[in-house]
Amino acid sequence: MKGGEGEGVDVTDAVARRRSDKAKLTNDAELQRHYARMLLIREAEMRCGALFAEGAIPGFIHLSNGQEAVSVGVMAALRPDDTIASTHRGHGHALAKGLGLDSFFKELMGKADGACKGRGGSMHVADLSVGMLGANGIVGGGVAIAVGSALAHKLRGGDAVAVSFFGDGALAEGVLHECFNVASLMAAPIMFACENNGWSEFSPSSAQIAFTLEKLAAAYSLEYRRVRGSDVEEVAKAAGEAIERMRSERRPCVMEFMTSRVRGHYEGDMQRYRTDQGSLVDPLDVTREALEQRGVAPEILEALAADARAEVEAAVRAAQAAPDATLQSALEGVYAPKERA
Amino acid sequence: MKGGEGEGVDVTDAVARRRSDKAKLTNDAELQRHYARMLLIREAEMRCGALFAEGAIPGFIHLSNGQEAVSVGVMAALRPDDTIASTHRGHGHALAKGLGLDSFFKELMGKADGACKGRGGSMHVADLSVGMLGANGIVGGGVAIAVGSALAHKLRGGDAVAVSFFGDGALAEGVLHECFNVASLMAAPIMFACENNGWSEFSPSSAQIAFTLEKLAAAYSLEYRRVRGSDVEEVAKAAGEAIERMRSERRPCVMEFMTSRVRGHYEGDMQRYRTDQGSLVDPLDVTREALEQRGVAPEILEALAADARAEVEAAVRAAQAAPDATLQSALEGVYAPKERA
Amino acid sequence: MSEARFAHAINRALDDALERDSRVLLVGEDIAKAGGVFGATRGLFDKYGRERVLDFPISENAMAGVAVGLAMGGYRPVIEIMFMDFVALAMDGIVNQAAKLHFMFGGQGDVPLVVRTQHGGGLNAGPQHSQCLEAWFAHIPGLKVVCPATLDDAYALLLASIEDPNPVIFVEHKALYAMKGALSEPAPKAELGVARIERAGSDVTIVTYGAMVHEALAAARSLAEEGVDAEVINLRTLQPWDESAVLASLSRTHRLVVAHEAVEAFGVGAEIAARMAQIGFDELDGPIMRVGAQFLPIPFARNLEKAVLPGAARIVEAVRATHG
Amino acid sequence: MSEARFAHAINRALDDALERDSRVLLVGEDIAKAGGVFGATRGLFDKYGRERVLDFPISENAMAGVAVGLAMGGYRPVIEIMFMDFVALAMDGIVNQAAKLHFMFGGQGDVPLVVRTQHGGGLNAGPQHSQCLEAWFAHIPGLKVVCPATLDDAYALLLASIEDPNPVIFVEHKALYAMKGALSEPAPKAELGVARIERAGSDVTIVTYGAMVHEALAAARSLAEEGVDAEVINLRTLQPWDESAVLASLSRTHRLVVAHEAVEAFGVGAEIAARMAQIGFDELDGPIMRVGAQFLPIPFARNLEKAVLPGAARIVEAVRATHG
Ligand SMILES: Cc1ncc(C[n+]2csc(CCOP(=O)(O)OP(=O)(O)O)c2C)c(N)n1
Ligand SMILES: Cc1ncc(C[n+]2csc(CCOP(=O)(O)OP(=O)(O)O)c2C)c(N)n1
Ligand SMILES: [Mg+2]
Ligand SMILES: [Mg+2]
Repeated sequence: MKGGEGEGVDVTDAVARRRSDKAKLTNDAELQRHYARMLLIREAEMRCGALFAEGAIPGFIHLSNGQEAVSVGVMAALRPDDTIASTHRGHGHALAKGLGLDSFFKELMGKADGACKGRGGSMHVADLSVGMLGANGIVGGGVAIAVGSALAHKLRGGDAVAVSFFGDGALAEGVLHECFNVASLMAAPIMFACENNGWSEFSPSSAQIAFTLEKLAAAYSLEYRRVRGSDVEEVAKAAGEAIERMRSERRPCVMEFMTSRVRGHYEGDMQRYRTDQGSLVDPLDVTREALEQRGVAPEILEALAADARAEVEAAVRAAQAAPDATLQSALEGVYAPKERA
Repeated sequence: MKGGEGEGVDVTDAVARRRSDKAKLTNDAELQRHYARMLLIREAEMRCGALFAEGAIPGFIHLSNGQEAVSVGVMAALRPDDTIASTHRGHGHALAKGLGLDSFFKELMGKADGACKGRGGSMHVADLSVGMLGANGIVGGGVAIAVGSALAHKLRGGDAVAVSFFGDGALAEGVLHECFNVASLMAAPIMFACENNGWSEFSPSSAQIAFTLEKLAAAYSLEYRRVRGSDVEEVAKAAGEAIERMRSERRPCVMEFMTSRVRGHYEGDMQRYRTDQGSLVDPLDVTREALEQRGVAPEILEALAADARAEVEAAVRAAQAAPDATLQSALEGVYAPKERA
Repeated sequence: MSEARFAHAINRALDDALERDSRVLLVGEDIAKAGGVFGATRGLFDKYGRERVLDFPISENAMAGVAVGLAMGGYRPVIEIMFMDFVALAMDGIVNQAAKLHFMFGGQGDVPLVVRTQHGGGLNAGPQHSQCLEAWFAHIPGLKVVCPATLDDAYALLLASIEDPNPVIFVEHKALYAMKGALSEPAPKAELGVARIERAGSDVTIVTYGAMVHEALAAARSLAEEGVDAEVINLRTLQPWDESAVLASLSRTHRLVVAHEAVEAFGVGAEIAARMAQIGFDELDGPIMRVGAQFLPIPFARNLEKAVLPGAARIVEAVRATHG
Repeated sequence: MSEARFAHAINRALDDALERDSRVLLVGEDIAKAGGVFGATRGLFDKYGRERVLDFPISENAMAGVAVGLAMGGYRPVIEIMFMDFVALAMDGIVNQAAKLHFMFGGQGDVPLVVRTQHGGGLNAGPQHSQCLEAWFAHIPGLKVVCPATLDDAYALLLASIEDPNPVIFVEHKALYAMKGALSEPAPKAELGVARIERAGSDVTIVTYGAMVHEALAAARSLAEEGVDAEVINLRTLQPWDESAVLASLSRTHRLVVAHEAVEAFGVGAEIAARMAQIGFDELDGPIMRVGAQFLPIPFARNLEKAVLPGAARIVEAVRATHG
């Protein structure tokens, strides 16, 4: 096996050890970065939950607790010019893709300079400047948008790609199947990224979906991979490989991330219907344990958590102090003005 | 192998020969009946085409020339309490299921006692009394209706089944995929009957559909069978077996009938886009040849054709002489009156 | 009379319909064991079982079409489209199929089908979970459209809708589910197409429906303090709507306000106003005023949603303007 | 000036848009090699190739959503929904996504998207191929709705729609495609939201759009013989519609008829009438009359379709009734 540039052919044990240490260090650093992002999402969402409970955030709030590794792992493989379209459960996707924490909290609190000027709220967080084409209140609603975005990437040339996130429940929506077909026909560089948390709102998806995504992908001859969605490294690796292929080969693929919906469908959900609590896997636990096993000091992990808390705290404070959205701005914001075109 | 009632165990060659002659005779009689029905549909539709060309039938007219063996073969396996939902190309389905020729022509000419009182025309021929739930102007529009009908059969008990006819182009419509899922989940006794004529209007379906129906059915673990749609015996046999299974096992299945759209998409279509004329297989030719090979006399075949012509001629005359639909009846027909409920 | 919530009235009507008529089925997303997102079907799965109360996957268009097939097959499905915004996915089944079949097949069959759905703001549910789209359906021959305001109406109109042999769009308001009120005993009855005068008055007619009925009554109370005696008509059914009741009232008051939560432009109120500007023209002593949501998607933020949605204050202003 | 058909005017506008702006794309069913069912895109695939003129499978909802994604990605898709009835399958993409994104994302992005579709009767296409559903879209904040009547309008309004940074529903009339007429040279220009007086008159204002403009002009000619001088206003854009032009005309004529082919009840005309019954009330000397299709699905039979669809005769009657 040939090594890379500058590496000798005679690899001694010591060198090998040093190299693997270095790789481990790199991996650790990367995993720490992943962990930090996941912590930030978790911390932000727990604050959302608390702010919702105390009435400071209204509306329907779907937290992605348990699914952070998918957001962070997939987004680690994406560039700012890549695009994603998300779901009702879109906080993690948005924050991981680069939506600022301030904009995020301001949006959820309905503030004038929230990400969407307070007009969309949790179900519509978006940041087009970083390629985050919006959470979506319609199950399956973002899938075709992502395919269109992928087609735009393809038509423009270059190697940007799009990712469509959707839940296992969305597999029942016809538009998703239309999109599998369209993307296949047009060889759009899109990843259909299913976050399979086992639930469609209050019903187990097994009672709603009669097929497996694997078999469905096979019907369209689409590359498919099932990934442990609680393992951010595995997610990042698998997504990274798939996305690299999409950059050159310009065709769709399907990935299924097996995840756990740690909380209720939305905040306020009493979850009386739930029976699977025993089997939930929390990616933050998984990642923390991995880091601990690799010898990362507890103080470092605590420092990361403290950083996340501080960042979130600052953003929440900024949001609370920010001015409310104004009706005038909303009234003027229904149509795009001609000049911008 | 045990024989049937009253038959000895020692089967001599002679008996066997006589038995197979009898079977052949039965088969011939049955095939002649099939052929007669196919002739009737062909003759009726050719008259539609002619009446359209001379302006006596208006609107959009999609003929099923080339697909008659599917209509006749599938319907041979159905009972009047079984239901079908059809497509824009629904004449053959309707006539084979039992819509009267008079009602049919009157409908297409917009007469007062047409099947639908002249309100629907070619794209909406229906006869609920024989379980024909309507042609449909919306591609894929009949599929969910058929699933609902199958569910009604299932909920009611008994062994009636439903058949959903659709074209290969309809495979692109999301609702069809929703229906595959729903029917699988609910174990609805429905046959998804695809008439694959290779065309979606003016485009080859190969340019519109990225998957095969066989693979799609496999994704839903649905029984699938591909059948030569030009061979009415093969259609009848395959459909008959599938439907018998559905009667007892109460679950969906998928059949794909490979057919040829012998004429244009609709009447008046110049078909400049067509390149496949060489490969078209006409089920009437196939069946006539089969009958000839089985020694059915040419006079008999000619008599059957003459019968069909006469029947159609009589129906056309009756329709031409019939009174036009009236506005008053239409105005009163928008809502079902309470009493009927 | 019993104290209950609006959602209970819906639930009671469904329960009674299931009890009385074995052809009635409930179909919807999370309506069976889960009892529906707003609890309207709670308990019915346990009581009537899986053959009467059916959970459906997230496939709104198929749901509508399947319901048409069930209706043609002799059943009386009541489907639930969880938010009215999601009807956007079911328009083919409702508009191209259900609405037209009875007519289009020359009266051969009926489509006794009810689409329960809920509209409106008040929960900060945002642009895709707050729309009032009833005008879409009122425009379609073959459909009926019903929108109850009170517990009695919710109960009685829902039963009447289920008993109707035609497809009925039955629109509940999400902010009403928790509303407490009285449910009459013996159980109230209602006929589709008949409006009710909720408050008699002689100075101005306020025509409205759904949750806005309560705003209109509040407006009438505050107008009374100004010495203006407003009549409040609750349409209850939007298609067909009770033209003669509105005209009769207008002939007494000579002034007209039409109010609803839906976007004013091209909303249901436009038809009422336009019709009265024709057949009631000679009765009119002032301009016909309309009240509805301003022309923008319903925004999420509390203060924005509140500002956009019309309430009693805007109705009062409109009444004043009929004199202007 | 050149003689052409209405379909050519559409074709020319698409051609010029494709030529001028490389971001413009055409997407639709059978629009590429086949040139569209009504021939509106004929030749454009050959001229601009597969990267600009894209055939799409029979997946209307995906088509709308894909177009939104293309629009957000910097393109200017013009999609064709073959018959307006089929928009029932694309409402989510159009209404929940396209219409709301610019607003809902706080103005972050535009959705410059045109949905070309065709409505109306006259071809005996039956209940599922003849509907005029423009009122649905006019009710939705965030959408614009355009409906041309003449070749010049077809050309100029289509270009203006493509240049608009917002989603525009562009509604052609199937019976107009073959209509011959003049296409001005140099190419005409138009602005959305501006009506045009097609015929000046002093006795009554007839407000209309699309194919009915021609019926209104015929009605005006026959009214002229009775000594009634009708003004005909062609709205051209339905959302936003030119309120001030209509009000100004009404202020001169004091009588108003609103006419369209769509079902009268809850149609576009209701909004025009309702609005004038408010802001134009003092100008009105007689009832506002509306003309539209009767309240039934468009029937197939020749005589039925003809009886149901409104024409010049019904407009004449309505004008008479404004004096009644
Ligand atoms: C078209 C549509 N139908 C129904 C809903 C209501 N709803 C919101 S989320 C949800 C379940 C979605 O399940 P899944 O796609 O697995 O996502 P998850 O909630 O598990 O993240 C439903 C039914 C909706 N928002 N849109
Ligand atoms: C929803 C919808 N989209 C488009 C059309 C226009 N259309 C009518 S038939 C047809 C092609 C259908 O192809 P297929 O399903 O294979 O049936 P075939 O015509 O081959 O019998 C199309 C696109 C329609 N009627 N309905
Ligand atoms: Mg899920
Ligand atoms: Mg075909």
